[in-house]
Amino acid sequence: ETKVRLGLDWGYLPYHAPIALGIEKGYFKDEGIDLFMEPGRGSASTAIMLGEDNYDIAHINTSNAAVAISKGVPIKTVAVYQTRTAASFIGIKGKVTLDSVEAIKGYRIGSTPGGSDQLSLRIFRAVNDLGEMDLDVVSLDANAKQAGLMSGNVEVISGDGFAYGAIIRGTGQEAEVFSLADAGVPLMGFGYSANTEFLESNPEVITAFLRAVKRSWQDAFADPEGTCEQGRAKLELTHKQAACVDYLKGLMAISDDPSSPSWGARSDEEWAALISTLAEVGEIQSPGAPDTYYTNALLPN
Amino acid sequence: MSAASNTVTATTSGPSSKVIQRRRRRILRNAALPVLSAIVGLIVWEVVVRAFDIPAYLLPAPTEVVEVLFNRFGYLMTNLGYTMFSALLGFALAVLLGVGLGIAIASSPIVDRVVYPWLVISHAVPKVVVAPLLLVWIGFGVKSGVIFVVFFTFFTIVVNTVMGLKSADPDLLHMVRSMGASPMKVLWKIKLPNALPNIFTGIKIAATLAPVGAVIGEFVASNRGLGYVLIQAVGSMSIDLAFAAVFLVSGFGVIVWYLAELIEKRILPWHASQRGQH
Amino acid sequence: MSAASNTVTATTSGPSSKVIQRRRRRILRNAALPVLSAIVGLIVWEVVVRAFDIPAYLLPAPTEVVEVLFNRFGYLMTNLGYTMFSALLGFALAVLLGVGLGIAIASSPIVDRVVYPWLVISHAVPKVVVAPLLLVWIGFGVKSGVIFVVFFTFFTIVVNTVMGLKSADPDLLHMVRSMGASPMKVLWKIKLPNALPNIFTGIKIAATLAPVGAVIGEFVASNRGLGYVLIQAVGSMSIDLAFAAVFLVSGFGVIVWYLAELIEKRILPWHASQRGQH
Amino acid sequence: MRPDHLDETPFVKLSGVHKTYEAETGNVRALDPVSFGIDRGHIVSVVGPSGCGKSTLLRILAGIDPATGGQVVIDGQEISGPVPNMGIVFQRDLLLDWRNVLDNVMLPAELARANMDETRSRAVALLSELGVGDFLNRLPFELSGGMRQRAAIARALLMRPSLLLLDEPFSALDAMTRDQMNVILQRLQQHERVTTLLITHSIAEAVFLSDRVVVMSARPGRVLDVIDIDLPTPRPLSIREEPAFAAIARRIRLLFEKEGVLAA
Amino acid sequence: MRPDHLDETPFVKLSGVHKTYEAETGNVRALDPVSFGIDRGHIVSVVGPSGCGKSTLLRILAGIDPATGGQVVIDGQEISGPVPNMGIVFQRDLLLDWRNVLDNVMLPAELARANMDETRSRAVALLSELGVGDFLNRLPFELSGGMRQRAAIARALLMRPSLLLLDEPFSALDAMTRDQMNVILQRLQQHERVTTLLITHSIAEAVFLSDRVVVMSARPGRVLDVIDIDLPTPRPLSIREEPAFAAIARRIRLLFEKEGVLAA
Ligand SMILES: Nc1ncnc2c1ncn2[C@@H]1O[C@H](COP(=O)(O)OP(=O)(O)OP(=O)(O)O)[C@@H](O)[C@H]1O
Ligand SMILES: Nc1ncnc2c1ncn2[C@@H]1O[C@H](COP(=O)(O)OP(=O)(O)OP(=O)(O)O)[C@@H](O)[C@H]1O
Ligand SMILES: Cc1ncc(C[n+]2csc(CCO)c2C)c(N)n1
Ligand SMILES: [Mg+2]
Ligand SMILES: [Mg+2]
Repeated sequence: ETKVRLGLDWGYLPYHAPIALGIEKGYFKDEGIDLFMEPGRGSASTAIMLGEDNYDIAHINTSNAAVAISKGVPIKTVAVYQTRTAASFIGIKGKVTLDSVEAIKGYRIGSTPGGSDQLSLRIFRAVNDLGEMDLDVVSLDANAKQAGLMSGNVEVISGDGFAYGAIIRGTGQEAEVFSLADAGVPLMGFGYSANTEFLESNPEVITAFLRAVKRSWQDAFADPEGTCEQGRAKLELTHKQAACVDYLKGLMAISDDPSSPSWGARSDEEWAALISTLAEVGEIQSPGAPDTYYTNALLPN
Repeated sequence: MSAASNTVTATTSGPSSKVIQRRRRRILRNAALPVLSAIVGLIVWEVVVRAFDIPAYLLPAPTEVVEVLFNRFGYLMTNLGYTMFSALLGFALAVLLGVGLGIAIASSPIVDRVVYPWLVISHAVPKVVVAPLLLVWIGFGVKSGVIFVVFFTFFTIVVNTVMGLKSADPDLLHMVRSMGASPMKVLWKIKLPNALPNIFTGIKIAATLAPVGAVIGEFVASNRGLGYVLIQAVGSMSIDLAFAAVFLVSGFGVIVWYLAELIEKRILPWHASQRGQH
Repeated sequence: MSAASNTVTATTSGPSSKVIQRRRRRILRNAALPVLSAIVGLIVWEVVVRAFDIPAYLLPAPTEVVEVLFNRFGYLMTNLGYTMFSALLGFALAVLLGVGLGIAIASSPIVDRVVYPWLVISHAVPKVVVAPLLLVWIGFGVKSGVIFVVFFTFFTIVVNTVMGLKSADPDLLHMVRSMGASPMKVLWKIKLPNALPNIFTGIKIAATLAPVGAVIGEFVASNRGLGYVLIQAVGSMSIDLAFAAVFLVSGFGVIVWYLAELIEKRILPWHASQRGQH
Repeated sequence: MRPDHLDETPFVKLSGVHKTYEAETGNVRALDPVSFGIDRGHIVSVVGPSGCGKSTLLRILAGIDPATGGQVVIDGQEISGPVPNMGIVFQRDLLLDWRNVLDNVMLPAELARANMDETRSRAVALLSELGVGDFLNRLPFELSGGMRQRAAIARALLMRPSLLLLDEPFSALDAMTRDQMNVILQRLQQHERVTTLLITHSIAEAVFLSDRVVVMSARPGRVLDVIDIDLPTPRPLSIREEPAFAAIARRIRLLFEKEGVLAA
Repeated sequence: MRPDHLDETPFVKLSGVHKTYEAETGNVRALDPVSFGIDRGHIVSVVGPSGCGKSTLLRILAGIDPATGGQVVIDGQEISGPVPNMGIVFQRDLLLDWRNVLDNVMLPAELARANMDETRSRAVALLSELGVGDFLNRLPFELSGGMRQRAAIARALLMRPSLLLLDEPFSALDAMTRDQMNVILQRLQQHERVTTLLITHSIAEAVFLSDRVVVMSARPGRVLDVIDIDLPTPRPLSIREEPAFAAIARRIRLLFEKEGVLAA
């Protein structure tokens, strides 16, 4: 049995529940993997820690992974399970209407400088030919965004639509969500990256790991309620059951079908678009070869 | 010998019951007022929340917080345990380090000028902000909590210790030196006791900051403890849980403060600050 | 009158040039050693980074940091300006508030017991962590930065002030009271001057914390200032820029510290800590 | 002898004043009931062995420490706290470390909002008379013990108090300077008629300066005798060699010897 | 007169010792060149007007303040810093606020790693002899001024120092207690033969206790005369009334009068 250290992007959230479920059901054991999970504080620092051999594999935002790779962090993305980015503008229904780029210009937006939020916003501006001054952005710490929105200090926040939508609905209000993917932002969502050294010496372990992940997600798709119940207990999630289910279902709607053979694969074109866009907005200085960023070769099928 | 002892007659005796009674009443009054003040504050808070119908996700009422405190008692206590552990361990290290460095700085002008700037820098760096870097350097877990507590609290102790050690009466130092006291003895018998009131000031501030440091440490780099609970709770807008955690942390801090005050009173009965009516 | 003045002959005179020269040499030595210590530290850092080939995203070399400092000088200076503004304004308010509350607490046992617990609580709350919640109430912008600085720094000043005020020699207080001094005068003429060494200890710690508080305030919610630069730089892994910002913040803190020390030396020549060989 | 002897009631009156210090390590009976009076404009000295409660008595009179029992009436008013318009020299000089000598002496003026310019020249004059005129702008730590004490005396005299309490004010002075101080104090008393309580350990000084001497026993202090000194005033220093003076001094010394304080 | 007069070189020798305090507000010439010696086992007293540099002299002898010039040799060694095995009573009592009386007196023993039990009984005996035996476990703030001073004296005597420096050690004591202290000090000196420098402002005390009296002028201090006291030892207190004693005292007083210190 191989010990695998999995680094997470953040403290336990509902989207980590399927992994917990898989561990519970022995899917990783079946693959000969003894999985050890550790929460993190943002994809960027988890990426560096992965490169520094604190972990073998990490669950992180693919955009953050790409930026890290371009800076020379020795990691590579091995699977991306979201079909498109969940990055969105989110507001409270009744207070705001988010139906067009024009509409968004009129609101005060809370966004976290640095990290995936900043990436999304920059690319959104670039894609829609907006200048620095066209959006009224207030910078807020990741932990302050929800509070800012709820208290009305900002009208809109940027972030993952499924996550913040679930929170708003959890307070008994309706959410207004504008997806950046719909506005032509070619970012990707969450996936798995691996330490290069680990990847080179243990490619089969990565495949086995992804196979177990895939199986776990199949169960999650079949029974989000059960996954949440089990995850809330095991991971001590602070989400209410309903909010957790809402969250998971929102994520599933923009994720690959875990029973599909092409689960986790993004095309070369999608990657090329991501890398060139990141380079355009200055997040990546010297892009280098695409195959330094990702490989689809280790995906199970 | 017989001559002078005549001037001393047996006119001293043990403490009278009046003294003891007065002391007991004073303790009661000292404890009652702060508690009363806290209770009044909580009632005002409850009333305001109810009167203005403030939603729980903005500001939960104290009763709601207490409810969560009960409902998730085990969870909160476990995490409080982690936080207390980091706080106490870190605080102990900070006292050792702080007093040690304070002594070194006060004893040697060279150490003062070479080391002090670095301490000031370490104090002047916004630690929370560079946390992602610290996370990458130190890694995740208990040790980061402890390190955070140490960094958070030791400087106050250093500065107060240095001040206290340097405040010793020069004549007193001269006197004991001419009694043949080694620098170590001068430190131990004169400078340190003389610095105790200042050191205690530093320790009291540090003691109250220790749980804060632990929580912030957990907030930036741990998957357990009240800091982790807080980041999770705030992230899912479970504000009542967040308040329960804050309540526990600050309650812990307040208890530590009053404990330190109590110890201070015991150890420094000779100092002006503990005597006299001001 | 003629009698006694005979015992006093004209044997006092102005400071000799030797004194002045010695003083100048001391200042030079006092300044040279810390600077030297800092330079040596930077060289060691540079050498370590180069020798172990540490990647820039983990730890940039000082030269790289200096490069960024030059390249983005205008940007960094503008943001330093914002941070300095919040820090200085917040610090000034904290000194007023801290000394004021310290006076109130030391003067009245009632205030002591009713208000002190709340101050301890305000100190024992992990501010960075509850900042998001605080923001809901105070909103953001310049004022949130200033408020942050105040909350971050005032408690140290309060505690040190209280300690200093309570340390006044009881007999001295009795004496001036029997000179007919009002409580205000006692405070102003005796207690406060007597507390100055302690107050300065608090102020020195607070002064160094003020830029840290400002940065953290900006970190939580602001579109400008070094805190904003930092969060952006750390988030996009521009660690060299982050270090440049940290360098400026802590440099600012260190300068404020030494400034406070200088003022202390000027104001407290009579205190043991500023005289004597220790 | 003096016109104000016509005043029926004394300016200061102590009746059955006693004091016990209470502490956790035990109580100390410092003063057994003590009664005596000081007439307006007179100097009364208190002599007694070390630790007999002289300073305690002074602190009670100044309204600093409460008596455990008894009554203190000053100018017809029973006291219950610090009494203003007093000049006090404590046993410790209690100069403020952070003020120079002149500013230390000016402290009472600042506290009482006096005319500052006028008072300042009195302060300078007093300090010069007491021999510290060269050190006006020095900090206390630069003074000798005796100079500190003289600065404290100047401070007590500054505001021409209606009651002067002196606790061994000349203890740090050499015999010569002390004699000068005695002469100065006597002259001042002739001019300004300040009611004064003087604690001293010199029997000669007590007899030389006082209208009345209170002799106390060893701890707990008790009044052994109150002796009126009927020598004519002003008195020259040389009066100390006269037989009448020596007789009074001997009488006091005998009191102590009888009490067993002196036995060597 | 005493056998150790055979020692050719004195135990303590000051040659041309002078001192100027330098400060930003100006320099103070505290001591003009002073030279004298103290023979082993002798008591030498220094008398002089307040502020003349007596304490300064003592601090130089103790190696606390450096002299501006001149040489101090103790037991054949030129000093250049604090000299151990000295007992010092400073003008201020300098008790440690945080230690009770007994522990304050025991301080030198702790610093010198002496046999603690034995020393403790000596400490208790000394304190009882000096009349503070009832206050062993009290903190200094609970003592009277004279009691504090006596505790400081006990501390200086504890370790049977080879050199004793006393800066006005009896200034806070009444005449009676002071006489007792003089007797105690003389007896001690007879038994333990401690070389002693005593600063005092009582001419009588100086003559009574000393083998030699150094008379100093007003600031800046200068030696006016060094007077050997050839009265037989041990001396009873009553010797002070004898003509030979009075003659010496008068000689000293005349020296001061000639210098213009006394004029009233
Ligand atoms: N630390 C100091 N700085 C400056 N001047 C000083 C200092 N200490 C003493 N002096 C000055 O030196 C002179 C002599 O002081 P010293 O204390 O030796 O006098 P003294 O003879 O002991 O007087 P006294 O009998 O009053 O104690 C005084 O004029 C005093 O002002
Ligand atoms: N704060 C206190 N607490 C307890 N006991 C005290 C306190 N102050 C004084 N005493 C005790 O009261 C007694 C009288 O003290 P006081 O200072 O009045 O004596 P004194 O006559 O002034 O003596 P001296 O001549 O030595 O100054 C002493 O035994 C002393 O120990
Ligand atoms: C920079 C950064 N911040 C937060 C998250 C984690 N995250 C993703 S969605 C969401 C909202 C709550 O579920 C949170 C906190 C991240 N991955 N990277
Ligand atoms: Mg007294
Ligand atoms: Mg002196």
